[in-house]
This record gives sequence, structure tokens and C-alpha cells, in this order.
Amino acid sequence: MDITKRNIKNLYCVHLIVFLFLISSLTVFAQTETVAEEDTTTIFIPQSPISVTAEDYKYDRGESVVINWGLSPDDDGSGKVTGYEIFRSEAEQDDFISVNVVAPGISTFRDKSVENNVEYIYGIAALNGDDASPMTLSEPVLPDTEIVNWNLLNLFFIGLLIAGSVIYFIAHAKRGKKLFIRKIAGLEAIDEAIGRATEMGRPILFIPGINDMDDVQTIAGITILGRVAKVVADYDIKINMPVARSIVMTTARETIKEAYVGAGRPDAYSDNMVRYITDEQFGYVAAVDGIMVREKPATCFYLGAFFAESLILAETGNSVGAIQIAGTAMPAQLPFFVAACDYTLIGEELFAASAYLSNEPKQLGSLKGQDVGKFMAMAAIALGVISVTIARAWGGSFFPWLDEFMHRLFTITN
Amino acid sequence: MNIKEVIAVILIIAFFLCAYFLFPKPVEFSQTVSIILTILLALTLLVIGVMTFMGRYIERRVVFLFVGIALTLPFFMQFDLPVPISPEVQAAYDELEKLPEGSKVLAAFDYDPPSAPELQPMAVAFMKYAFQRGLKIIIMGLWPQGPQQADQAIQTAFEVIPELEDKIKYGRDYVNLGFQSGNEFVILRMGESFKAMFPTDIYNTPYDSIPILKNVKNYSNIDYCFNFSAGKPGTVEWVQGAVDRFNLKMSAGNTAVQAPMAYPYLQAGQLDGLMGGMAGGAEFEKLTEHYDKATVFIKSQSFAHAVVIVFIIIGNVAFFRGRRRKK
Amino acid sequence: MRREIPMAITFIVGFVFLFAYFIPHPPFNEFENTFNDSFSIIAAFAIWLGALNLIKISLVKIFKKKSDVLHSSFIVISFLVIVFFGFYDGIRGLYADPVFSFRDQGTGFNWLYEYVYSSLSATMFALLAFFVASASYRAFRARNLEATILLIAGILVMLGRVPIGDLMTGWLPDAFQISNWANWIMNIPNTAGQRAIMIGIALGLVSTSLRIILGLERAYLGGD
Amino acid sequence: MDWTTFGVWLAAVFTLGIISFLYRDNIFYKLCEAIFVGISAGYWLITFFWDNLYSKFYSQVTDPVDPQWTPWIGFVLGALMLTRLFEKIGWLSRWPLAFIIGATAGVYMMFYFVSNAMLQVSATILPIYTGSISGAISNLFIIVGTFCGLIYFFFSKEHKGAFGGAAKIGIWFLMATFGASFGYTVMSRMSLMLGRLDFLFGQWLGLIK
Repeated sequence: MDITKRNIKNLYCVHLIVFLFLISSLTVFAQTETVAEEDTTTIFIPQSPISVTAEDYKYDRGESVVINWGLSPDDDGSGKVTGYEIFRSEAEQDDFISVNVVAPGISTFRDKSVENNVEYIYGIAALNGDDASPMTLSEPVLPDTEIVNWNLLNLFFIGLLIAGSVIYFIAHAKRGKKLFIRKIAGLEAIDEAIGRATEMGRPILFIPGINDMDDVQTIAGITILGRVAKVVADYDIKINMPVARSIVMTTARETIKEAYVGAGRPDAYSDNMVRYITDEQFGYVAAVDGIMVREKPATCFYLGAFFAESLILAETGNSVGAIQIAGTAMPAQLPFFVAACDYTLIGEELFAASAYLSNEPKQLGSLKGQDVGKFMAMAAIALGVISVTIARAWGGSFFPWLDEFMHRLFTITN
Repeated sequence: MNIKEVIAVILIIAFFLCAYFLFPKPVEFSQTVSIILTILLALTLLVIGVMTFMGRYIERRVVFLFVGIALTLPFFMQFDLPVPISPEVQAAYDELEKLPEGSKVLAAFDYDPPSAPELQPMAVAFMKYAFQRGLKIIIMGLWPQGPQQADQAIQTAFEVIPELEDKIKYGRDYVNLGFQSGNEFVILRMGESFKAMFPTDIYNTPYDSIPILKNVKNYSNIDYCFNFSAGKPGTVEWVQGAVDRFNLKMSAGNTAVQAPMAYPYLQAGQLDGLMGGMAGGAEFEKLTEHYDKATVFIKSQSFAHAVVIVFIIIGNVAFFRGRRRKK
Repeated sequence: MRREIPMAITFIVGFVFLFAYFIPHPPFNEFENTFNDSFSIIAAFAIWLGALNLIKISLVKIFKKKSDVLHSSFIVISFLVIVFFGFYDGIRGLYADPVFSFRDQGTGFNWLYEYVYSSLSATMFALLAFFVASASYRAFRARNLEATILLIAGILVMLGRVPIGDLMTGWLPDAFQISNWANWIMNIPNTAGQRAIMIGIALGLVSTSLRIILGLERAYLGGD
Repeated sequence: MDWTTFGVWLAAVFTLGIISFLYRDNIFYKLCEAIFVGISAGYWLITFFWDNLYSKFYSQVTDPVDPQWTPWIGFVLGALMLTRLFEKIGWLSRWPLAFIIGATAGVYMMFYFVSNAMLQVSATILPIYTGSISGAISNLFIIVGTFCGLIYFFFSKEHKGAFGGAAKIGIWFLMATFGASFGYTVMSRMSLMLGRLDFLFGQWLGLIK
């Protein structure tokens, strides 16, 4: 480092110390004065905050400004300053409106209610109850729009790392490397469950949840349908799929139709395999219930986003003696599926299902990538816990820094 | 339909007609009768348990019947139960207590009549409390019927505390912005501008001419947010969209089904407080000292829970008995 | 071409929307909104497909198969009644002064909603009280250690969150009160479990989304 | 009898009709169900028409001050959806599907990743040393529970040995979570029935004060 620079820094330090000394002596002086004042009158007007700066908040859509100020000399924790009021005016208009009030001891505020590309001036007043000091004004500030939100850099990197490992393992598997994936009981059972329907000559019931196509769980359900439909088309089993959303109906029809085309028997496909009932949850459940009781399906699949209906579906399916395979990422519904179904895919397993069933290396590669994500989460938790515990117990400088770093790494600032 | 069923239907209709036209209103059991009924209920359950142990299993309609009785009887009974306060409800209340008079609170009503039994008591207690404290309430809904539920809650509050009706003025002390479709995207867009999402209030008054909304541009001018949620969109979306992205401070009242999912957010500090279901409502009523529906319902709730637990135990008795047989 | 164009659409749209998250600059900041509006409009079109399907099936039942005639005709009639009031009130509201919405108090649509739709759906919903009890009776068995943990946690929470828990253990020291146990279960094991599920779901979602965007997952376009 | 009283009676009849299903499936319930299916399909059709098609498309593009063009994207895609009604060009309906699925994948990826993964990892970084034993135990439980829960979800490693043991602990935590959910669900469902009983005995019959 340059020697002169360091000297200048030291000089700043001296200045700062002198300045702080002056301020504190001023505070003491002011205190004695106010005590005297309070004796005569109950009105006390605190001193204005010192030096107000306003800056455009970085990496946003030009919608916020950060204001910093030096505390009023009267703000010493004795309660003489009860807060700061932040005022704002468009530059050159002198029409100040109150934006917010913050507690004493706070010297920064982010005003998120500004318009893009309008110049503003801020004023801060120290408050004592209903009384306020004169405002200290800032320089004009112009909120601006940035191209990229660099505050999300940590998210970008972590996201890139996880997405990258998913893509890496997909590519890795494409080259023919063998990947080990453990057996998932619920998915192993799918073939058996379909086989049972063939033997018994009864239909399969497939419910892709009750959410629309804009839920990834529904998409996951439909991708599993793609696998199931292939087998169904090959063995010509009856599949019955009542749905609660029109777009899901369209998608499901498309999916099953293609499976039949793939099996070389497009004429065996019929639109009646997929029926729209109603968007209304219980109207839908009531109808599905009726279908179950009448048609007695051999196998029921519940794969997608479920709500209260999970209980009724699983119970009814149980009572008609169907093999039931359920999967959802709705934690509240899992207890009922776990209790009443033969196999349940919990959360992440639902998303993994279609890749698992495809048995294609590149799809399985993506599961490996997911595992890398979990490993990273676990490593971060372990490292973070160790550093924060040591930082709390023994202090030092490295571990508190590491702790701070880990928290920063996994926090999003907006 | 056999003859017995026909008679049963006629009797049921007769009962309801009598109840409508002839019964004295309201019906109340004295304390002694209440205790006797409770003991009778317990005894029959005990008998069922013993029968199951002996190998005679009951069918599910018996379970239905007992649940029905357990839910209905306490409506007419005279007794009080202690309501313990859980830390998360206390936290929600404390955060509200901290707000100075005149603070602007965004109240998001994301539920509809079917889930109202759980959330309406909280909403009423919240309105009563907020009006008495002099908090300014901005109401909105991501569910089409949410704003109507809010209106009903305010009406109930006015009926219970008549002096509020003179004190509280629409437009100055509260405003109902109505419903906007678009789920979580409404929450995100409100981060830039409320007005873009709600150009007028529910009565078609333009946004800018409503006094309470002066200087309210987006979340940064809101001191607190309270969300009553029965599903999606709801608390999870508010946390993801408003708390995580715009640093809004928030507590939530959830249906009991939703509540367990909100606990990680609570522990992570994304939510300040949480009221779950009828129990949360009863606790909040106790904290705000406005005893109402939830305090009454919690009695039925207790009875029903007890009955369900007894049936779980009976079910397991049957299960273990069956298993021993197999061995 | 029938498959390539949709795959290209998925790829481009997926990527652009993904990166829009990091770019606050217009027009990227509007993309989420555009998607949401477009989705709403598409859904509004698609629901006609669904409704027409429902009515078609019901009409076929009434006139061709002659089965479930009463049931199916009730479906058709109630559908037509509410659709009529929906359009009638909606259009009337547009030309009225002041303007009102089809779901405002006092419209026929709102009456149907309040007394027919909402009472039916609320009661349907409420039937779950009975089903949940019978499911507890029939399905929740202490089969193994896992199921036992589930049951014990469930029972403690059920007791602890209502006053009976306190009636039973209120006289004991704090550490033995059921309501405290229930609080503990909710705040500690429940939080931990939910969190594991949440993190897993988020990762599963990322991987599924990537597979979709990259075109590996295209069952919705009819598999391979 | 005014419309409100009539409405309350009608609602009471429907309520009892649905409840009658608990005894067994019957004609009364079937009719209530049919009305419900019809009414709800119509209700959503109307809601979608006014809330989505009218206010998100028509009133946006015909706005006299600032007409928008972006709603046309949705309109065109929606119209393509209707091509399904015609056999020959039905394949065009895949375009809107591709748009929806692609956008869903892109939009929600980051949403969930931030709230459900990043922030939850950050919140799990808790000190084991807190100065109080109960605090330490609580934090330890959260950390171990989350950690082992994640291990359970590992796909590329067999659940054997120490790894399997951790996965087992993970399952226990998941089961406790499900138990808590189950307890709360029971509470929730009972409350819903209470609401209906309150309607029957309170609003309709007036027996409750």
C-alpha cells in the first residue's frame, strides 16, 4: 500500500476523533441546557440531524432512494428525541410531504415510493413528541434504473452452481456413464399397480391434482401420466382421468393420445378418457367419488397438487379396494396419503418420479444434480452452524466473519 | 328406502320445524345437565371401547354420529374453559401493540365463506382491536370474496361495540380496495404501486381521492401487514412476494391446515406472529379481551378433538387385537 | 414441425422468464405480469372447452342414453341459470350509474352465490370433519415406529392446542403441560421437517423446470 | 317471505341435503350434488369471463387513454387453445401449452428457490451454543432434523449404514411433521363443521344466542 495514502487515512482518523469529541462535548453541553429548559417550559425542540445524504438505491427499477443522516446531537438515548420524520419533495418545488417516521437511534431509511427519473430532495427532522426540529436537507437525488440487479449475484452464483450441476450430470450421463439411483418403492410399484388393473380388467384412475398447469406439481403429474399412458396403450387398459382444469384436460388428452399413437393404435384412443368436471374443488371431488364407487378402479394414482380432497379420495379409494399410489408436495395432505395409500411420494420424490421412470441416463443425471444441490445445502448448514457456534462461544475474528458471510450468502437483499 | 328410513326422515323434518317455530330461544342447558351429558358421552365411548376390545367393531357411521354430537352439544352448554396463549399468537399481538396510533396496516383477506368459520372470528377480533387502537386499515383481497368477508367483520365489530360506528369513518380510518385477480403477481406489482392494482376502491372511488391512501404508494408506506389466509394465494405467497422482496413486516392468521407450513417462515423471522385456526382465534380474542365466536366454538372444538382421539385409540385397540389374533 | 415449434417456444419463454428475475430494467421487469395476464386470458378461453365438455356429456346422457336424466338435467339447468345471471348482471352493471360488478350485493348472481353455491360448497367442505374422524379411526394405526411417531405427535398437538390439554395438565409444572409440548412440536420438529421438505421441493422444482426448459421432459407434447 | 329468508331456508335445505350423505348415498344428496356441479362450473365460467377476459383483455386493449398491446399475446394463444374444437388444426393448441409450461418453469424456479431453499438454509444456520440448555437443544433439533430430512431425499446413495441411519432419523422428523399437520387438519375440519352448525342452529333456527 502506498505510504502517503496510509498517512492520509490516519489523518482522517484524527479528524474523526476530534469531530466525535466535539460532538460528544456538544451533547453534554446541550444536555445541561435542556435540563434547564425543561424546568421552565415543557416544550423542547431537539436539534436538527446533521448532514443528510440521499442516494439512488442500486440495482432496482429506479423505485427507491436510500437516505442517511447523522443523528441529532440530542439523540443520546435519553428520550429527548422520539424519532425522525422523513420528508420528501420533488426538486425545485418545495412541496414537502411526510414519507415516514423512524425510531430514535436510526440513521438510515430506504424510501421505496419514489418515481423513476424524478429528481427529489429529502429533509429529515428530529422529533420530540409533536414538536420537530427544522429540517436538514439533502442534495437532489435522481432515482435511476439499472440493467442488472447485482445484489442478486449470490443467488445467481448458487443458482448457476445447482443448475450447472444438473446440466453437467445430464451431459455426463449422455456420454454413457452409469449413474446409481436408489430404488424408490412408490415408483417401483407403478408397474405392478398397472399390471393388477390388467389382470382384474378394471380401469385405472389418474388424478393430476386440482391445480392448473401453472403449478409445477401438475406438470410433474402429467409427465408421470406420459409414462403410465405408454403402458396403458400397450396393454389396452381402460384409463379414466377426471380433471378439474380445462387446460389440464387439453394437456392430458394430448399426452395420452400421443402414447396411443406411439403404440401404433391411434384409433383406440378416445377423448372420453379425460373429462373435465368443474373447477370447483368439492364439486369435482363429489363427482370423482361417484366415479370411484361406480367403476371400482383397480388402481388409483393421485399425483399433483392436492388440498382438502386428498382425504376423501384416499379414503374412498381405500374402501373400494384399489391399490393407491399418491404423490404431492403439499405437506398438509401428506399424512392422509401416508396413512391411507399403499405408496406415497413425498415432496421432492414427486418431481423425481418422471425422470426415475424414464430410466434414461440423461434424465437420471438430473436427479444426481439435485443431490448436489442438497449436498450444498447440507454443507452450508454444517459450515454455518460450526462457525456461528464457535463465534458465539469463543468469539475471535475469523468465525464471526465466516458466520456473517454464510448468512449474507443465503440472504437476498432487495 | 325402507319404512324405518321414511319414519326417520319424517321425524327429522318434524324436529327442525318444531325447532324453528316452537322451541324457546335461545336453548341453554344448565351446568348440571351439561355435566351429566358430558359424562353420558364419555360412558358411551367407554362402552364402545370395551365392545371393540371384545371383538365387536363399530361401523363408521357411529363415528360420524359421535362427532356430530360432540360438535353440537357444547353450543348449548354452560361452562368455561381456560385458553392458554401460545407464543406465536402472543408475538402477533405484541407486534400490533407496538404500532403507534395512526399506523397504516394492510389487511389482506384471502379466504371465502367456506373457510370463514376459522378465520372470521380472528378477523372480527382484529377489526375491533384495530379500530379501538386507532390503527388505519387498508383492506384488500386476492380471493374474490375476501373483501366481502372484511365488510362483514367490520359490521360485526360495529354491532358488538356500537360506539365504534360513530368514531370510525370510511375513507379516513379504513378503506376497502376490493378484489384483484392475479394471485402472487398482484402482490409483486403492489411492491411498485398500489394504485396500479387498485385504481379505485370497492365503491369505485378513485384511489387518489381517498384520504387514508394519501402518501401511500406501495409497501414502504405501510407500517404493518396482517394476512388472513385459507390457501393459495395466501400467507406463503405474501411471504415470498412481499416480505422477502420488499421487506414488509407481517403476521398472519391461517386456517389450521395452512398453519404448520407457515412455521418455518415464523422461525426464520419472515413472519412475526401466527394465529392458527379456531384455537388461534380464541387466543387472540382472549388477548384483545373481546370474547366472541371463537371462545364459544373452542368448547365444541375441544369435545370433538377428545372424541377423535378416543376413536384413534379404539381403532388401535382393534388393530392390535387383530394382530394378536393373526399371530 | 409440430413438435419442434412448441419445444422452441418452451425453451425461449422459459429462459427469458428465468433471466428476467435478475434484470430490473424494462421490458424484463414486466415479463412476470405479462405471463400472468396471458395465463388468465388463456384460462378464460380454456374454461369454455371444459364447460362445453361438461354440458355435452350431460346432454348426451339426457337425450341419447336416457340414464341419470334427473341428475344431468339438474346440472344443465343450474349451470344455465347462474350463467344467465352472470352475464345479465355483468352487462347491466356496465351500463348502470354508478357502475357495479356482477358480484356486488343485490345482484341475482350474488344471491345465487351466497345462498346456493356458498352453502353447498361450505357444507361439502364441512363433511370433511366427519371423514377426518373416520379416517383417524380406520387408517391411523401404530403399525410401526414411524406411524407411532406420527400418531403421538398428532395426538399431542390435538390436545395441546385446545383447552382440554390444559384442563388435564394445567396443575403440573410448565415442562409437563401438554400445551407447551404442542408448541414445542410445532416450533421444533415440525419446522425442521417442513424445512427439509421445502428445500427438497425447491431443488426438485429447479431440476424439473430445467428438464422442461431444456426439452428433456416433453410428455405434455406427447412423449418421445 | 322475502328473498333473504327464502335464501336462508334454501341454504338450510341444501346443507341438510349434503349432510344426509353421511348416512348413505341418496337421491336428495345426488340432486344437491348435481346443482353444485352445475352452479360451480357456471360460477367459474362467469368469474373467468369478467375477471380475466373482460378486465385483463377487453378493457385493457380498448382503454381510451393508454391502450395496451400485451394482452393480445394471451388472446391469440387463448384462441389457439380453442383450435382443439377442430380436428384438423387441433395441434396448434400445443403452442399455448408450450408457452404456459415454459413460463411456469421459468417464473417459479427462482421464486421457490429463494424462499424455500436459500432463506431456509440461512435460517437453519443457528448457534448450538446459546447460553441456555433448552435453547441449545431446540436449535440442535432443528439443525439435525433439517439435515437428516435432506439425507432422506438423497437419490444417488443407498440408504445403508450411517447414511441409512441418518435417513431414518430424517423420516422420524418427517413423521412428526405429518403428525403436527394431521392434528391441525383435524382442528381445521372440525371448525368448518362448526361453521355449518352455527348456520343451522344459529342463523336459521335461532337456538344459539
